[in-house]
Parts: sequence; structure tokens; C-alpha cells
Amino acid sequence: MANVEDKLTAENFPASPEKATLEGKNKFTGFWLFLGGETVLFASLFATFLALRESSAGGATTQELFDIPLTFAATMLLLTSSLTSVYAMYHMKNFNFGKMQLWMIITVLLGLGFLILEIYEFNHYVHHFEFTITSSALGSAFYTLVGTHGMHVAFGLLWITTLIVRNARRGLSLYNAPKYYVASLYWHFIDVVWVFIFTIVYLMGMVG
Amino acid sequence: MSTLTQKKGVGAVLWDYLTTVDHKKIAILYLIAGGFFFLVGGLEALLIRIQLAIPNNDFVSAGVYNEILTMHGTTMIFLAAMPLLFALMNAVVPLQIGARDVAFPFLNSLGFWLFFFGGVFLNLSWFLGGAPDAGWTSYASLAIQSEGHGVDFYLLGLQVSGLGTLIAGINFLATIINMRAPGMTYMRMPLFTWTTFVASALILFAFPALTVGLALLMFDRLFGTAFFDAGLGGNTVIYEHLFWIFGHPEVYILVLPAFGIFSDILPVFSRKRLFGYSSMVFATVLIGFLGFMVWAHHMFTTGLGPIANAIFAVATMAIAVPTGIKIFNWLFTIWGGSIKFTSPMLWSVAFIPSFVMGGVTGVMLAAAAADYQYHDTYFVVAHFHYVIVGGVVFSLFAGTVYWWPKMFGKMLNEFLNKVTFVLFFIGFHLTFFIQHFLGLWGMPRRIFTFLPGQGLDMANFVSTVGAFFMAAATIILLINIIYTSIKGEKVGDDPWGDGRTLEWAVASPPAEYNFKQTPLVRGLDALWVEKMAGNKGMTPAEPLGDIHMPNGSILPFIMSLGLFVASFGLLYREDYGWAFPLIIVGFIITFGAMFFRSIIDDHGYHIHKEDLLKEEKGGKA
Amino acid sequence: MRKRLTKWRLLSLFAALTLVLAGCGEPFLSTLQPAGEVADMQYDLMVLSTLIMVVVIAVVTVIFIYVVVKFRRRKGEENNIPVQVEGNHKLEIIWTVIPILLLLVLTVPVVSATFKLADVDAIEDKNRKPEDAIVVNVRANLYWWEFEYADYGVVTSQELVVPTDEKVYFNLESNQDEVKHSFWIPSIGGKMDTNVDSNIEKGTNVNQMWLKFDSKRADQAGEYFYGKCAELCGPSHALMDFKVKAISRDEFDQWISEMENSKAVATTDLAKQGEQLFEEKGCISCHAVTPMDERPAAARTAPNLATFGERSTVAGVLKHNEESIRNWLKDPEAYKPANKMTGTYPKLNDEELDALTEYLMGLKVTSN
Amino acid sequence: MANNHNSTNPKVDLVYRRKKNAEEMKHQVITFGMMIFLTIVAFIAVGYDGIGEWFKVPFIITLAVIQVIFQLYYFMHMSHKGHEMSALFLFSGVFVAALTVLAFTTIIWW
Ligand code: HEA
Ligand code: HEA
Ligand code: HEC
Ligand code: CUA
Ligand SMILES: [Cu+2]
Repeated sequence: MANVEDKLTAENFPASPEKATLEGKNKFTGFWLFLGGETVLFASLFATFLALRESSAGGATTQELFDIPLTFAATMLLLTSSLTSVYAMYHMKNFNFGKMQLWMIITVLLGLGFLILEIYEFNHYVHHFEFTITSSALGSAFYTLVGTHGMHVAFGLLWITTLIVRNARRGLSLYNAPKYYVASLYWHFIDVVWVFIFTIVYLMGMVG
Repeated sequence: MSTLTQKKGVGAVLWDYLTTVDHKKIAILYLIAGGFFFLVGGLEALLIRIQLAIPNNDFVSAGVYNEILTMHGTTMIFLAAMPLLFALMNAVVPLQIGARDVAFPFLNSLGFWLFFFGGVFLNLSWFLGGAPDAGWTSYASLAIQSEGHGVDFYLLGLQVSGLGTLIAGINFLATIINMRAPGMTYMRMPLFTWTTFVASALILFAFPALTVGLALLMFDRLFGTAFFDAGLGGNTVIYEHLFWIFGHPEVYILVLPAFGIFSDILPVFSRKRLFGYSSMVFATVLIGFLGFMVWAHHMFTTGLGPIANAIFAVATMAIAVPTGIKIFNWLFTIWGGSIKFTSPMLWSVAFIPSFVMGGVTGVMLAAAAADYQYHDTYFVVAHFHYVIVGGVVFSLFAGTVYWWPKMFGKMLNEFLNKVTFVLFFIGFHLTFFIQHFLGLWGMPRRIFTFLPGQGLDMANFVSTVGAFFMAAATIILLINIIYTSIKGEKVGDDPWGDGRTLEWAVASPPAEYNFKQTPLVRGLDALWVEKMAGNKGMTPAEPLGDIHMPNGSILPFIMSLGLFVASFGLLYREDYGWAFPLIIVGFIITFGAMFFRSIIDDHGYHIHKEDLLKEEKGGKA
Repeated sequence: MRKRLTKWRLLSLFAALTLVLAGCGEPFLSTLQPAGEVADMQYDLMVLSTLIMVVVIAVVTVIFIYVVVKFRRRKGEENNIPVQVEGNHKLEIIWTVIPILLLLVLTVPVVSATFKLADVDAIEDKNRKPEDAIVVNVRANLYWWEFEYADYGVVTSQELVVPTDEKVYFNLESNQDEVKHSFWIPSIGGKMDTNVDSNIEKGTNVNQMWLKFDSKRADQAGEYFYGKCAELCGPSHALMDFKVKAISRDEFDQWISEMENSKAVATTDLAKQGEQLFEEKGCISCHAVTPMDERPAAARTAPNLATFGERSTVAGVLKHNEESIRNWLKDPEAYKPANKMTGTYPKLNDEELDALTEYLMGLKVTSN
Repeated sequence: MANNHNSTNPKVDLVYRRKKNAEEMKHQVITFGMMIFLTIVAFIAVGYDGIGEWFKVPFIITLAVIQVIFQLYYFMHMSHKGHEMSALFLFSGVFVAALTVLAFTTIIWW
């Protein structure tokens, strides 16, 4: 077993740092399992949304609400943040802590941008269409699904920010490498969910 | 750290248990909490049966009856049966795979405390204005109309404890995937480990659906959303689906570990290896898989249409096949064996015909067109108590008695065990057999009373008498436990004499690190293999060295407490001014604890080789 | 006195015991005494499946008893180690295939019956004339049932009246701010839920089913079949019973025409006084007293009382006599917790109760 | 366990690994390009009125699925070995998810 306290260099840094210790391996496995569960969680929300997507109860319908440029911008931000977190992992494997931190920070900023757009969007719906979480079953399903995703984004931002700050002065180790790795997995998963959200909620909603 | 079991003060013991991350101690916590909730649920069952003993009884009022009924089902399933199974899993599974620990000791403790606080929260409803009263299924239309906070207690309590269950499931999965000793391949794992594995996978995929179902209902009740509000386009049938997408796998989450327990006990007391090991594994996985494709059999009368009903009927019946494979494998395990009727063995053999009775009525229920008659009658009540009590509760009794010496180092009194068995067995059949007929004679379930002159009086009375037999049996077990803890004698590593699996290769109770040296596994029934080869114990797979242990922590307790507090805030959000701040306080506690957890490095500690050697010489006889 | 009581008890005990032994329950309530085509079909499925299950149980039990008796560890065998059998493919195939075959035997009739029971095309048929197929709209309400014969504009409550020996079709509804109930007449056929927001007028989410009432067996079962609510719907779920009267087609037609032409008339003075009270106290705002209730379904918030004088129960569960009516009117909560009538009208004194009771008892439709 | 590299000379190994990582990163960027492309196609398909309506929904869902496979296999490294359990559990989740969505889009009653 690799000793956590060993002095690490680019040479002896393992190829898969996230799985180099037993703790890391457990974290890695456990997190993938968790993502399996999350899949079902989001599927339940998607399914509910699909069942209620036409239940606008006389209020705003999806066709009236959604607007392509906004969704497209949000999508681009989040997709790009997925790539930047891949860059971070790339630098982690190369034992380049500084660059890894930098790309993680970029990821957070992009995610923040996404979140701001989403908040703006919700605010817009509420004020211009009187479309709220209580106004119709569609509203409930929409805000719950998209909002749950948004909460995941927000949580991910807090999590990654904590990681960045906490480890800023300690450098990369086999103790925190799995943490970064798992956080980036989480971030990708958020992106996966978003791909379905923009397709099923927004694009399908515009088609009608 | 506390390697040696010194005499400690009450406070120290309490602190030890509050902060423990040792799976063996967490097992004891689960056993105590789950056992307590079993008594509570059993007491509620007795109240149900007293109320229904005679027609037009007014022992409890209609509203209170519905509360008792709901709490009985909810408590038994979520707070008694599952936690008690977790107790045995925690106590045994790491040992069975030759692991020093579970994959996530910290999360293991968090899982327990979430369950515990969720359960306490739910039961506090009794004292805070009334318990939930919409049935354990809490169907949306009734649950939304239900007045007071009962249903809110249900929703929040289950949400919190469900989170704990999910965490426990992930922990067992990761443990079994990553922590097996050298040589312990998947196809050498004892069946209890296998069934824990599959049941945990079911937890992983089923509980999120419950989480969503409960959340939507909670939003409707607390925040006025419209998922189930038909006036705004909502649809209550969605809730039914979400509940049963969770609910059906849930019954296999309960029964698969039970199957595992019997699969471990039967070989030991017939001194024969499990017949058809690989088909047992296959059947377990298949049941788990099919378990996700049948949920709508609880909704045959909802009006899904004949196509859906027919598909789900056929899919449901298919589960009889792998289950049958198991039944016959068990029978042929004892066939040709040398059976010793210890009390765990009595429970195990009694399980076989009892469970088959329950299983076959399940297949009858699966016949959609006929289920229009059975549905929501006592026939269903009879079915599921036959499988749950005859399967799960029997296994809990069997497993608890069987592993008691491993957990506590003392053997329960066998005579009293057998008295418990006989009384419970009689009471069980007396109570539930006749309920099949009650259902067929036209008695709906969930009724607080029935009128005379409908031909239901006598059978209901018989059923009530049976329940008291079960109560007597349970009380005798309690006496036995007290008696044993005072008088019982210490036992060795393998007190039953014929142990086959790894847990019997270590001390009773095991040292905190389980295995001083990780064992080398050379076949199915690892210990038996060594015994047959004439070895005294397991061959170690590694030289003696320092053992890495995790640190205890109070944070899991605090995180759970935070959610407990926040739940009260959410519940009383509209009633009291202090409630809203309470939500925030609760979340700050929880997230604060999470924050500390993530910024404080916890590398654990080591038990040094020298200390291990010293202990070997001095500590033990 | 004491002696008589014990004797009587003993007798009823015996009666109950014979019933248990006969194992069929009461003919007006039991699914084991089917009295119509649907229940017959379901009964046949029950019998078939029970037979299969008995075979399964018998096989398991025989093997079970054999192994448990035969392979006990006897004295002197303490050190025996039996052969460690790994498995046996032939056996394993046998106990995989045979259950599959047994299940196939069961699935075929199950699927066929499921589709047969779902055949309600007759309701939707555009050319259907009222006589062709009787369609009853069933409305479940918190703890009472309404039955509407929309083709005739006739409404009745608590007691369903149907013609025998022909298919009767049902639309099942429950209002949107209601809770879910389930409509069940055990000896006639299985149940079906009345989902929330099922609305016959709007044509949404309505469950449909058919039943058939056998004339001969209806006679044997007595005057009424018992119907029940089979879905937990609140405190008085247990008391949400209704009665079913199955009569010949001729009688049914006559009944319908009497219903169509009926008018509530109070005859005695006391009844007239009651009629007046019925208006003064606001009863009339919820309860209609003629079968031709023109209000929309959602506005019919209480049982129609047009046939109340001929009923067999008060509020579905109390014996139909004057005392029960008085009791009910005095304090409905005591008899049906959480019902929707409690507290909706001013307190009634004894005289008012007498008058109302007299009036209500006089509400009849049939001529005899 | 820590030393997964088999080569005796860590320096050579390091160069090799660096190169491999860089190559992989190039693949990742290409993957990203494809994902962006698929996204744009989906948005255009929806915004464009000429295409048959019936065709749009299955088409954009297919695009989404392809894109997600990219995410999983490249960004989340599921194509690497050591991901057997990850794949097993993720796809089990997907299986349950698919059943749920299928049920809710068909038999939920209207
Ligand atoms: C441990 C719990 C448990 C288990 C194991 C099962 C097992 C099964 N259950 Fe049960 N069930 C419940 C717990 C359980 N159930 C509960 C709690 C409810 C009610 C919930 C509520 O509404 O509150 C319920 C309700 C329920 C219903 C809904 C009834 C209704 O509400 O109308 C149905 C319908 O299909 C059903 C079917 C089955 C089937 C087919 C099995 C099968 O898995 C059984 C398989 C086993 C055998 C068949 C026996 C052994 C096999 C052989 C010896 C081989 C040969 C056999 C044949 C050829 C038949 N169950
Ligand atoms: C694990 C699950 C489980 C278990 C073990 C049981 C165990 C029992 N159940 Fe339960 N039951 C359910 C799950 C379970 N049940 C569910 C899910 C429902 C449906 C709820 C719903 O419809 O929503 C239900 C419903 C249900 C009903 C139907 C109620 C109705 O529909 O109106 C009945 C009626 O007889 C019943 C009876 C019993 C009895 C007699 C036992 C006995 O086996 C209990 C035996 C145990 C004891 C008797 C304990 C003895 C306790 C003491 C002696 C107390 C001592 C106290 C101290 C020392 C503090 N149960
Ligand atoms: C809010 C409307 C409301 C008012 C006002 C009302 N009732 Fe009722 N009544 C009901 C409902 C609802 C029921 C059914 C209760 C149940 O069975 O759960 C009922 C039941 C009854 C029954 C039994 C019906 C049956 O079919 O067996 C009688 C008799 C009755 N009411 C008489 C009266 C009289 C007399 C008054 C006035 C003094 C009155 N009601 C006022 C709503 C009302
Ligand atoms: Cu209506 Cu139960
Ligand atoms: Cu089920």
C-alpha cells in the first residue's frame, strides 16, 4: 500500500492516483455506485416531468416559456466546464498541481455562470409568465427537475471550491487526489444530466 | 486508542458508542434500535388485533386505528426489519469476507444515525399531535387531505432515515467489491454476503424513487406544489408508481438477506455444503433483477388497462422460478445431511414451508384478473405476513440467535430459544392462516372495525389469539437476553462447532481489527476447507504488521442531529415563528459538520505490531 | 337469563364454526360464493391457481417431512461428516422447468380473463340505446356512494339497483378534491378504483368495468348483495358500505319509470312538519329528495334521499329504523367519524327529530 | 500497489506516461468538439421549421444519448479498465431509469 506520507514526485506519482490507496479505491467505487443511484433519482424526476409536461392548467406552456438562445448559452457554459475539469484531471495525472488548480477554478467560474443564467431564467419565468412552482403541475415538475439539477450544480461549486481552497497550500497528495477525481466525476455527471434536461425539457418542450 | 476492553464508566461507554465507526459496534447499535422499534411495531400490531378481536369494537377510535395501522407497517418495514438485517450484515459480512473493516467506516456510522434520528422523528408524532394515518403506502390523495402534521412526520422521518439506508447500502457494496481477502473470489462468497450485496444494490436503485416520491408529496403538502393536485393538472397515479417502483424492490431488500441467513445456517447444522451454490447465486441476482419489473402488480385495480396488467402479471409470476430454485436447493442441502436441531436450525427449517405458503399466495395475487378480488383485502395481509414474518422475521430470529455468540461472546439459552420458537411458530400460523379466508370472505384491509352478521367474527377472534402467542414468544426472548447477559458463559471462536465461514475463525466477540493477519481463502466455506484439511485455523495471507484503523468521530451523530432539527423546522414552518430559523440552524449544523469533515484530515491511526504481539501473549487465554 | 345467553352464544359459535368449515363465508359478501359471470371467472382462476399451489405445497411438504425426519443426527452420529454434494444439474433443471410449466398453465387463462374483464366497448358505442346496455355512473364520496343512471336522469344513493342476467356497465368517478376509493361487490366481481379527478362529464381518467348479476343466485343470496369501499379513504373507510339489489329486467324497467315519475310527498302532519324542517334546517341544500336531481354531479354533496324510506340501512351501516335515524341526525359523528354531514346544520331538538324522522321514513318511490 | 509502472527507469516511464496523457487529452478535446457539434445540431433541428415534427423528438434524443456516451466513456474514463463495476452499476441504474421513464410515458393514466 502506498504510504500517504511518502514524498511524492512526478516520477513516483502513480498513473491512477485516484485509486492508488485503498481509501482512494473505495472512494472511487463508492462514488460510482452513488452515481448509479443518482441516475434513478433523476430518472424519477424526468419521468414525472414527462408525465406532466402538458399539464399547464391554463397557465404558460413550455412552448410559450422557453427560449433557444438562453438555453443554448447555458448549455455551452456547462459543456465547456466539463472539458475544463477534464483538463484539471489531465494535469493531476501529470502531477502538475498548479495547473490542476487553475483549471478547477475555471470550471467553477463556468459553473457559476451557468447558475447565474439559471437564476435569471427562473426569475424571468416567475415575473413575466407568472409561471411558478405552484401555478400548475407543469410548473411543479419543471422547477423540481431543473431546480434539483441546479442544486447539484450549486453543491458541486461549493464542494470544488472547498477543495481548491483547502488544498491550495498543501499540494497534491494521494490523500486528496481521489477527492479531486471524484469531484470531477460528479461534475461530469451533472453535465450528463443537463444534456438530458436541455434535450427533454427544453428542446422537446419547444417542439411541443 | 481503546484496544483493550477495560471497565469503563457509563459516560465513556456512551461516548464510545456515539462516536464509534467500528462495524461491530454499529451492528450492536442497529440491533438495539431495530429491536426497540420491533417491539413498538409489535405493540401496535397487538393493538390492531385487539381492536379487531370482536365486531364493532371501540377499543380505539377510527382515526387512531388508522394511525396505529400506518405506524405499524412503517415501523416494521423501515425501522425494524431493515435495521435488524443491517445489524446482522454489519456484524457478519466484513468478517465473512475476511476484511478488517468496511469501506466507509465514517459513512457507516452516519447511516446508522440518520436512520435512528429519522425513526425517532417519525415516532415523536405520537406525542406531537398525532401520527400519520394514510397507510404505510401514504397514497397521494389521502395523504394530501390528511389533516394535522402526521403525514409530514412520515415524509420527513422517512426521508432522513431513507438517506441513512442508502448510505448503508453503498457502504456494503463498496465493502464487498473492494475489501475481500485474498482468494475470496465472488464465487466463494458466503450466501449471506451475496444476498447483502444484491440487496444493497436494490437499495441503491430503489430508494431514490422513494426519495423522489416522498419529496414530491412533501412539496405538495408543505409548499403547495401541484404534482398531485388534479385541479392544476397533477396526477395522483404518479405517486403510486413512484412508491411501488421503490416498494416492490423493498420487499426483496428484506427477503434476500433473509434467504442469505438461512443459506448460511442450513449447511452448518446439516454439516453439508450448500446444494447448488452457483444456482443460488444466480437465483439471487435474478430475483433482484426481476424485482424491478413488476411493481405495477400492486396497482392492478388502479385502471392501467389490460395490456399493462397482463404484462406485469406475467413478469411477476416469473419470480416464482428463481425462488423455487432456492427452495429446492435448501431442501437438498439438508437431504443427506446430519441435521442438528439447534434453535437457529429450527427457525430455518420452519421457514421453508412457511415461506412457500406465502410465496404461492403471491403468485395467486399476481393473477391480475383474480387480484381484482384479492386486492386490498385480508388475503393480501395474509400473503405478506406469511412472507415477511415467515421469511424475514424468522430469519431475524435465526440470525440473531446464531450470531449472538459471535457478537456478544455468550450463547443464548437454548431451552428458552426453543420455547420462543414453538410459541411464535404456533402464533404465527394461527394469526395469519385464517386471514386468507377473511379476505376471500369479503373483509377489506385497513378497516378499523367490522359489523356483526357478515361471517367474519370467529376468524378475526382466532387471529387475535394468535398474535398473543407471538407476543409471549417475544417476551421470552427478552427474558432470555437479560438472563444471558447476566448469567451466560463465555464461548470460544466457533461455539456451534460446525462453523464453515470466516466469521467463526476469529474470537467471539472479534477484536476491533477483526483479523490480526488477513486470511488466505482457499475455497467456498473457507473455514470448513481448513478444518477438513486438518488445519486449526485460517492460513494468513500476509505477515503480521501494523494495522491501520479509522478514528472514531462524533460528526455523524451531529450531522444527523442537524437534519433532525431542520425537519422540525420544516414541519412547523407555517405554525410558529421559531420554525423557520430552526430550518436554518439545522442545516448549518449538518453542513457545518460536513464542512469540518472535509477540511479536517483524518488519517486514522495504527495499531502497532508490537502491541499485537503483546496482546497475543498477555491479553487472551 | 344467563343460561339462555350462553346457549345462544354456543349456538352462534357453532354456526360460525360450520361456516368456517364450509369455508365459503356469507353468500351476499363472499368471493367464494360467486353470483355472476365476473365473479365466476375470477373464482375459476382462484380455484385453478389454488390447485396449482396445493400441488406445489404438497411437493415441498413431502420432501420437507422426509428430509427432516430421515436425516436427523442420531445418537452415535456426532462425528459423521456427510458427503459434500455440490449440486446436481438434472435435478436443478427439473425444478426450473416444472414451475415454468405450471406457471404457463396459469398465465394463459389469467391473460385471457384480464382482457375479457376490460371489455367495455359497449359504453363507448355511439349507437348505444339506453335499453341495450345499462350504464351506471358510480360516484364515490367521503363515505357514501351515488349511483346515476344517466340515460334516464335518475340518481340514487347507497343502494345500487341493477337488472339481472345482463351485462351492467360502470363508470367510476371520484371528484378532484376527494380522495381515492374503490368500488367492490365481492360476490359479483372484483374491484376497481375511483381515482381522483376522474370526471365522467369531462371524460377524464374514468375507470370502467362491467358486472353481471345472476338471477338465481341473487335470489339465494337474499335481498341484497353487500358492496364495500376497498381503498383506505379516511377514518370511516370501514363504514363505507353500500347495498346492491339485483332484480329482473322487467322489475328494473318498472323501477326506473317509478323513479322517473316520483315526487316527494309528505302525507301525515308530522311528516309535513318534517318536510318544512328539512328546508328550514338547510338539509335540502345538500340532500335532494327526488331521483331526478338536476344539479351537476359536483354539486350533489350528499346522498339522494328519494328512496330513503325503503332503504335497508341508514348511512350505509346503521339498521334502518326510526331510532337509528334519530341517532344519526343527533350526532352523525358518533356513527361515522369524519363524515361530511357533521356540524353542517343547527342542533335538532326531540320534536324536530321526530318530525324529520317521520318525513324521511315516508320518502319512497315504489308503489307497494 | 502504488507503483503501477513496470519500467525500471522511472524517468523513461514518466516521459512515456506524459506522452500518453497528452494524447489522451487530445482525444478529449476532439470528443468535446463532437459534443458541441451534436448540441448545435440538436438546437438547430428544433429551431428550424422545415423538418418534420415527428422526426425531431427521436432525433434529438438520439443525439443526447450519443453525447452522453461520449461523456461517460471519455470524460469519465469509463473506457479505461478498472471500470467494470462502475459500468455494471451505472447501467443497472440506466436500466431502472429506462423502465421508469417508459412506464411514465405510456401507462400513467390519462
Ligand atoms: C418479504 C416480502 C415479500 C415477498 C418475498 C413477496 C413475494 C411475492 N409477492 Fe408480495 N407483497 C409483500 C411482500 C412480499 N411479497 C407486501 C408487503 C405486499 C403488500 C404491500 C401493501 O399493499 O401494503 C405484497 C403484495 C403483493 C401483491 C399485490 C397484492 C395486492 O395488493 O393486490 C402481489 C401481486 O402480484 C404480490 C406478489 C408476490 C409474488 C409473486 C412474490 C414472489 O416473490 C413469491 C415467490 C415464491 C414462491 C412462489 C414460493 C416458492 C416457489 C416454489 C416452491 C416453486 C414452485 C412455485 C410455483 C410454480 C408457483 N405481493
Ligand atoms: C416487517 C414487517 C411486518 C411485521 C413483522 C408485522 C408483524 C405483525 N403484523 Fe403487520 N403489517 C405490516 C408489516 C409487518 N407486520 C405492513 C407493511 C402492514 C400494512 C400496513 C398498511 O396497510 O399500511 C401490516 C398490517 C397488519 C395488519 C392489517 C391491518 C389492517 O389492514 O387493518 C394486521 C392485522 O392483523 C397486522 C398484524 C401483525 C401481527 C399480529 C404481527 C406480529 O407478527 C407481530 C409480533 C410481534 C409482537 C407481538 C411484539 C411483541 C411486543 C411486545 C410483547 C411488547 C413488549 C413491549 C415492551 C417490552 C416495551 N399487520
Ligand atoms: C353538508 C351537507 C349536508 C347537510 C346540510 C345535511 N346532510 Fe345529511 N348527509 C350529508 C352527507 C355527506 C351524508 C353521508 C354521510 C356518510 O354516509 O358518510 C349524509 C347522510 C344523511 C342521511 C343518511 C343517508 C343515507 O343514504 O342513508 C340522512 C338520513 C341525512 N343525511 C339527513 C339529513 C338531514 C335530516 C339534514 C338536515 C337536518 C341533513 N342531512 C343535513 C350531508 C349533509
Ligand atoms: Cu372509501 Cu374507503
Ligand atoms: Cu410487490
